[in-house]
Amino acid sequence: MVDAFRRDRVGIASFCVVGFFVVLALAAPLITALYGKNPTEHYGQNGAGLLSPEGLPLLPNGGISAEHWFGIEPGLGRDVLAQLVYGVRTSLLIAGTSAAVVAVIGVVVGVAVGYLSGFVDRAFTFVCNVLLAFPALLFLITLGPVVQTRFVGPGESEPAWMQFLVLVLVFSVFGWVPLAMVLRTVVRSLREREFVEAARALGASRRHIVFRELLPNVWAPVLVHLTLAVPAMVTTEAALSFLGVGVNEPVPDWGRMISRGADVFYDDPTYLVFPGVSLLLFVLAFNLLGDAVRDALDPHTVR
Amino acid sequence: MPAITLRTAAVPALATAAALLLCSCSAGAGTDAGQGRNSTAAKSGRRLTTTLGTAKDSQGPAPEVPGARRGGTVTVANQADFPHLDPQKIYAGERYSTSLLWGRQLTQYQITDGRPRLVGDLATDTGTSSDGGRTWTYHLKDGIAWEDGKPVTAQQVKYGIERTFAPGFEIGPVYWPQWLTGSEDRTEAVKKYGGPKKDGDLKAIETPDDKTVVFHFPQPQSDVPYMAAQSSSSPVREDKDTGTGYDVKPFATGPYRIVEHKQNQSLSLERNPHWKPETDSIRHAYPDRFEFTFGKPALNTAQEVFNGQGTGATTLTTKDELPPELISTVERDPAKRQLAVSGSRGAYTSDLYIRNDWVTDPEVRKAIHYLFPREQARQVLGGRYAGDLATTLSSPAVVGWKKYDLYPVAPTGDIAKAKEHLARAKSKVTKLTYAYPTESPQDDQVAQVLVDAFGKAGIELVVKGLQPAAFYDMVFGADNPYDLFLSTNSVDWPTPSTLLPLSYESHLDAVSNPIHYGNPRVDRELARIAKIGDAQQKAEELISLEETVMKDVPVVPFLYKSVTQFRGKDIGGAAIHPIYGVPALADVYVKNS
Amino acid sequence: MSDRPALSVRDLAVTFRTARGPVSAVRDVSFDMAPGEVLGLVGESGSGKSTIGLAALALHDPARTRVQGAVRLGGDGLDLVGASESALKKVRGARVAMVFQDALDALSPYHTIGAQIAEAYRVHHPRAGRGEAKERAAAMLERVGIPAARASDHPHHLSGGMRQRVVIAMALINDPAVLIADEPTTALDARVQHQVLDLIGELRSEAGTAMLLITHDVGVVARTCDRMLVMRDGEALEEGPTERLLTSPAHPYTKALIGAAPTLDTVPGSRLPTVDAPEPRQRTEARLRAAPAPGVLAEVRDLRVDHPGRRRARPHPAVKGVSLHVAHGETLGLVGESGSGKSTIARALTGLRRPTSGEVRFDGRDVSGAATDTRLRRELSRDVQLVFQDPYASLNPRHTVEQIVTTPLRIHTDLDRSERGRRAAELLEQVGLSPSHLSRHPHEFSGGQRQRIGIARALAVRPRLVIADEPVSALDVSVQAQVLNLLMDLREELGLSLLFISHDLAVVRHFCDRIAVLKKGELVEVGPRDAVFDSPAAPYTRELLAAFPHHLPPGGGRPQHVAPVG
Amino acid sequence: MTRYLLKRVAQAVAVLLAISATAFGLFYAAPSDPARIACGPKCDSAQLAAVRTSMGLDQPIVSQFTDYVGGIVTGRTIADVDGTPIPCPAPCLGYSYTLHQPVLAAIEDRLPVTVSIAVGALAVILVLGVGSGLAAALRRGRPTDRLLSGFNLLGASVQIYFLGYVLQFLLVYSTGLFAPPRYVPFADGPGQWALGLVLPWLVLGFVNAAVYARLTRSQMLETMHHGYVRTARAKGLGTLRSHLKYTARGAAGPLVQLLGLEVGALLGGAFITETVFGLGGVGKLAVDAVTGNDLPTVVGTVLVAAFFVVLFVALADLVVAWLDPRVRLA
Repeated sequence: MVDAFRRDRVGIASFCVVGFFVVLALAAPLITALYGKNPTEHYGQNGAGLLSPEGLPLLPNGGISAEHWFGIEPGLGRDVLAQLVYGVRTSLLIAGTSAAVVAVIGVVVGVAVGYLSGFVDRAFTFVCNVLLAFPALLFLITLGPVVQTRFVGPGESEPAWMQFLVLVLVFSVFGWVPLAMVLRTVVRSLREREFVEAARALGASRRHIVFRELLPNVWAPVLVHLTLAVPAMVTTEAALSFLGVGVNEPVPDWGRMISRGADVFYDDPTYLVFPGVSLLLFVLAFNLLGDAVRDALDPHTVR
Repeated sequence: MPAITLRTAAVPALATAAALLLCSCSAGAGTDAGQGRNSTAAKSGRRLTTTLGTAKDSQGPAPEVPGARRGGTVTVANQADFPHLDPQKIYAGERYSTSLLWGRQLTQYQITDGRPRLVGDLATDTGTSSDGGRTWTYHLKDGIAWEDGKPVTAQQVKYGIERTFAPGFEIGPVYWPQWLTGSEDRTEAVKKYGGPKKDGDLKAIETPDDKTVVFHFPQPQSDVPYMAAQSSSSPVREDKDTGTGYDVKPFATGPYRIVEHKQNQSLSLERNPHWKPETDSIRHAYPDRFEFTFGKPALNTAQEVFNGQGTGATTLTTKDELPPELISTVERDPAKRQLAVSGSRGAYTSDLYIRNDWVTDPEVRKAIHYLFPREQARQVLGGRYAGDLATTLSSPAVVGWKKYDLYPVAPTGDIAKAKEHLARAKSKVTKLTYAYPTESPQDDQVAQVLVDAFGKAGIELVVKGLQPAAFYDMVFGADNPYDLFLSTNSVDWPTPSTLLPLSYESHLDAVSNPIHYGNPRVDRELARIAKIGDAQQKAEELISLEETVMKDVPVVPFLYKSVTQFRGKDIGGAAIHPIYGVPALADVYVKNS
Repeated sequence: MSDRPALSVRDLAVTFRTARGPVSAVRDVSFDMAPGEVLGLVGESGSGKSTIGLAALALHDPARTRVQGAVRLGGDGLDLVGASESALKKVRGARVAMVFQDALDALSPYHTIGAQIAEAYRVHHPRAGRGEAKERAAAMLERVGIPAARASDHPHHLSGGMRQRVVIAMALINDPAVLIADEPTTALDARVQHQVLDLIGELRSEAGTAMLLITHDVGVVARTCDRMLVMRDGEALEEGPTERLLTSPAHPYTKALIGAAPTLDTVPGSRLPTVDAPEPRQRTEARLRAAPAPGVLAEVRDLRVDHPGRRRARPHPAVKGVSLHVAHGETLGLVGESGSGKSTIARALTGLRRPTSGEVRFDGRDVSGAATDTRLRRELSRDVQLVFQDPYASLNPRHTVEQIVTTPLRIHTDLDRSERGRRAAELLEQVGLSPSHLSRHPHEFSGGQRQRIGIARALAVRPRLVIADEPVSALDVSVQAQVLNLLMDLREELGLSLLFISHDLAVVRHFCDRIAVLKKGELVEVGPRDAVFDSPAAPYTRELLAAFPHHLPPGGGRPQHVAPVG
Repeated sequence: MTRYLLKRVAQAVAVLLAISATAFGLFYAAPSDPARIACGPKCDSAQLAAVRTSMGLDQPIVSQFTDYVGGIVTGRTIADVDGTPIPCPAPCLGYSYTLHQPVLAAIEDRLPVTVSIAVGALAVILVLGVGSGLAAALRRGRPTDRLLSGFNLLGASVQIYFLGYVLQFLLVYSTGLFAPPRYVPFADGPGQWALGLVLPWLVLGFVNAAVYARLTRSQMLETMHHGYVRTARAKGLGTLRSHLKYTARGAAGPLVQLLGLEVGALLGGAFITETVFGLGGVGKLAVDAVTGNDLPTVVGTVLVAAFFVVLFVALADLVVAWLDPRVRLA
């Protein structure tokens, strides 16, 4: 499989891009330290000559300069590059954690339901139908404020981890369904395969069958699902920020940058383009990686 | 997946992304946008002197707007619909101004050359008082009628005012119930009279005939002519009073009537055939129709209006302001600059409210006053377009306003001075909370500006963005847990009489006095001034009391609000109403096109 | 009918373009088919025989295939290689028609069979109305022995044999000059296979259609073809009249191919010739009972197994009261057509299926409950092991050979890792594989090798009874011979008792001591090998035997065409 | 068949009940008090209590829910904030105290907008997604395939809120190539209707088309390998014709199912598209209701959205069964 992947040049390239973003996320503090800017300082407001009285960057191209490589944010005048780098962190942290939770729930439920069938299966189908028909985005919009007022005292700001947690929770609630459904189908067909019967004929226990025979066969669809789910979560998270219910200030966030960028697009398109194109690249790379992983794992692929 | 995968095709996708990146160059705001160039931003807080007009001034028709033409359809585009159209529930400048199109009150402001003059609207004049201000009498004009042709009667005016006592009308002004019953507040007032449905006839208003309304007040009242101009003083026909339905589609007395109102979508007006211009000295009715549209983002509307796309040329806004994002685009282009309609937003001021009962130490409040980053916060809100920095509590638009600056400070704040005052505080303050409505990203940014400034002074500012509904619920609730919030408010009419007595009296509830300000000396003064029947003297006394209040730094004055709205190139007569702070629709016409 | 050959193939070469470079599937194949002649194209999987069939209709995907040489039709001598798509459209289905192997796959599941046959007519008779095409289709259905009333059925409503008849009807409705039949009967039971072949022969000879019969089964060629062409690895090895090739093959491969499949005439238990060893050291005499049977090892008594019905449908019985036993050291052959309940009995014996009623005993112990009792099944599996039919599906693709072979050791023994590894190496050697294969995954092996792995797994815990469920039917003839040889050797070496299940009478005869014949879940006949084969008691057994193809070409009775030597 | 339909309806009802219960419970926990919002900030506690009573908020949540469900079946009369009785005929999805109208009426007002968006977007999805998937599959491995696939990959990776704004700026406000997005009722002129919505259609369609293009392509390629397609060609059918008649039919199943889900979701409101282009459809209504804490409208829109999904998924299943006679409805 690794060999198959290695032969895939686009796959390698996308893997590198994804790796690059992961490194950015991990090394964000280091990068900004080297770069000499931090994502929360209001450079434009605290230094003269950067923002107009209306809050737009004075320099052309969104205030790109030797000081601020990607320009500064309209309004507060924060450094765009530093914000972008920390924004990857936000996106990846939420999407990565959600993906992990989704993987665990999806695998456990999907494999269990696929193997057990019967009543469990009917219950599962019902839950899936409910979750599929539920307007998830609306749910997401509403849940943030609910959690905030119910669990955060008025005198405290909602801690960043709690916002993250809410997002992770909601992504997980809706995210495990497709994975579990896929795995259920996979396991159902695996269950009918002779090697499972062979294991039974060898006297293998149920546990042995589930863990040693079935599980090694489902990690391929899980991996494919997750590499495609991560960009989906990143964009949904950005969409929520766009609708104004994502991660709050001052945690840097791409969705919020895009949303703000869309507002100032007419005067300062640069500010939309950096986060917009970054997100596009990020999602594109992840989608490509997902395809590459799928191809590499799928023995039937003829390329 | 069989055969060639999609991924070999990544190249075109990436190329597109790269192309997008390349063509995104933009000119910076600084290229020709300097500080000193022509700006459409209006000087806010223009000083005003509202005069009371005579009976002659009150006779229609209204003086013609030069160059105006009849005919055409005007589109009014705003992102949000009016939350209320019921005249007794309307309580905001822009709604007052808009409702003039279909609603008439006892009195109203006539605007000539941008100067307001209070004249009789349904009434023949601004009212005559007797009995030391305890009795006020209004006579209705002849020829005033509803949209179905039936005449407007004194009883209907009375019924309208009676409605303000009823449950569900808490959101309107409280003056009629308070004044007519001589009560401290509305809660007390409605115990004496609970509205026409519950308690029938209100004795305090007499209608000796169909044309005469007589108000009897237990205490002398000097501001009745102004109150008579409020939307609450509109007549309502009992047979047309559909309860909550009336809030969606009221019955017209003005030049237009409502054809259809799809909430959050559209509101259509057409001419009211029974409105006679000669009875109305305030309103014009140039266009044949008004079409209000709701839901479109302000930025989109602005683009269409400035580019004259779609119906943009005949569109104007009354609520959506010029998006800060478009300011420099508009300023660069003289043709577009013309289309901005700007002015002082009535007597609106924006202040940083401090809960005085929690931040009890005046030294801390002074520190906040000094560290408050006015300039930075205003920059985020659109710079001078947001308004001028304020030093006084009341707006220059209030009659008799006097300038003062008790604690002068640099616009960007003075952290050192703030720290000095903090050091003098009795107990050390390390943490304060600030609430704000998450209506726009600017709200978030202002919060960040404050966090930055407070942080520099050594105070951790905990900011809490709340859904708008929850925000107003919270900060005007009795159990508001937040120390600070920004609030934009106005006096109810251009005299100072509704400012201090209705907000800075210690017994007032949280809705009126959300900062819980209480100063016994101020209370005593207010009690004394309340008894003054002479409007002029009362105004002067209140103005001088304002400085006493502000010495305590109950709030930090921030802005005298400006407003910049916009109109299509074929819209004529659009000017900001000096009282209501939005383009006066009753003067608007469609140019020859 | 012209004198020219109906189909003339010259220097045909087919190359597939793949990601890993071009792969040559067929090289320099030339042959002619006279009108009305039947040519058998014989070879094992991968020999390129189907590729030739597709090339004869120019059905290869031009984007990924390069076809060189010439494929000429009789009549106008049109060369299909390089002909325009519009010319080809006129040829396909009208002058050259094709019968595909898997009728279920070859028929659209979405359309009725009547519509599919009628379409074949209308494509080439554009002026014919719907009504006419429908009538023609109905008539054609009748001719292949399907009531015209079933024209509105969908393929999944038909049995396998009927589906194949539909495909034949579709191919022959336009009276083509050439019929390409690609393994037309492979998926069918012997009796049905027989009927279908007869039908093709009948229809073909009526119209004088030449037929290219592509098959791996020498038996089918023997009974059907005038001439045969043997293919191996994309090349034509040998061509000639069927009779000559069968009796005196020139090429060793041909010889092996013919000898590899046991026939009803081979000496039972003899070592079969394979491609690698065309002349095996022959056991001179038929295997006798390896050891006298001191007693019954495993038995079923009045076994009934019902398949649970789908949803609320009634359960239908798969096995209806069968009593059988396997004695110590004996090999019992279980024969029957598909659906006769063979595999169900095997699964009941291994504790994979719960008997609806009746008794399953192993070594005297009642093991009927093993399907629901994990512990009992575990104990049973210590002694009874199963070798599966499908060497692809029965090995976990994610496990290494070592994991696969040592799984029973993990379950049943306390051996540690290295001990298990040693035993695994030993087992691999025993089944003729190198211990260096231990770390590989199943997909790196060929079908025959995989079946050896399966056998090694079954032997790991030294079971007393091995149940082999069609262990060779998914394999090529020569590989089948190898695996059969291996099984025979192991049986000899280890003194195994075996329950051997197969639909192939010749294989069963070759391998087993005793034979049980099943029909639709019921036991028809059981007895010693020779008794059953030489003097079958049940009419059903006789029927089966009659349908089974013999290798020797039938003496006369069939028009013999003299093939022009190419 | 009847039995199947009955079973299906029962399932749908159960799903919708579960969803409405969830929505009800969730939004009940929402931050601000709907009664206070209806009553206004100057409401004292006595008035608030009165409003709560007239809104039925003083009831336990379970009985509020059963009243609600009862209203859907039989209709009911709801008291407005001031006690005015408002008739709300079945199916009553509650009454919005902010809009002063029954929720269903509010949704019906906006449904034409949402339906218009959905119809056009669906057309774009079909043409762009299914069409390009078909073309790519038929010309697999060639430049057409790569180009189309790249185009679709871009669609799969780009965001409506990014693309929408950029295109709106470039095509509408900078160059005037497109009319400003707005909704004109179909009855007022199909031309105007289409002109105002063409940009939202394209953006929404393009972004969603990618999934269909990929699915169509992979389904086509998978089905193409089935023997019956080869049989069709062996009969003498042209390549294109056999692919359209046989491959496409075989590939349609999963597409139809995905489309069913999509149509349902689109009719529930395209939140982001409606927000970006300022179109007042059901999605906008829902978002506004959430921010305005208009509980009845939120629950109503959730339920209607779910209803459409359930309905169209069921319809898709029927279509799949009709397309493939092997599928048995049970």
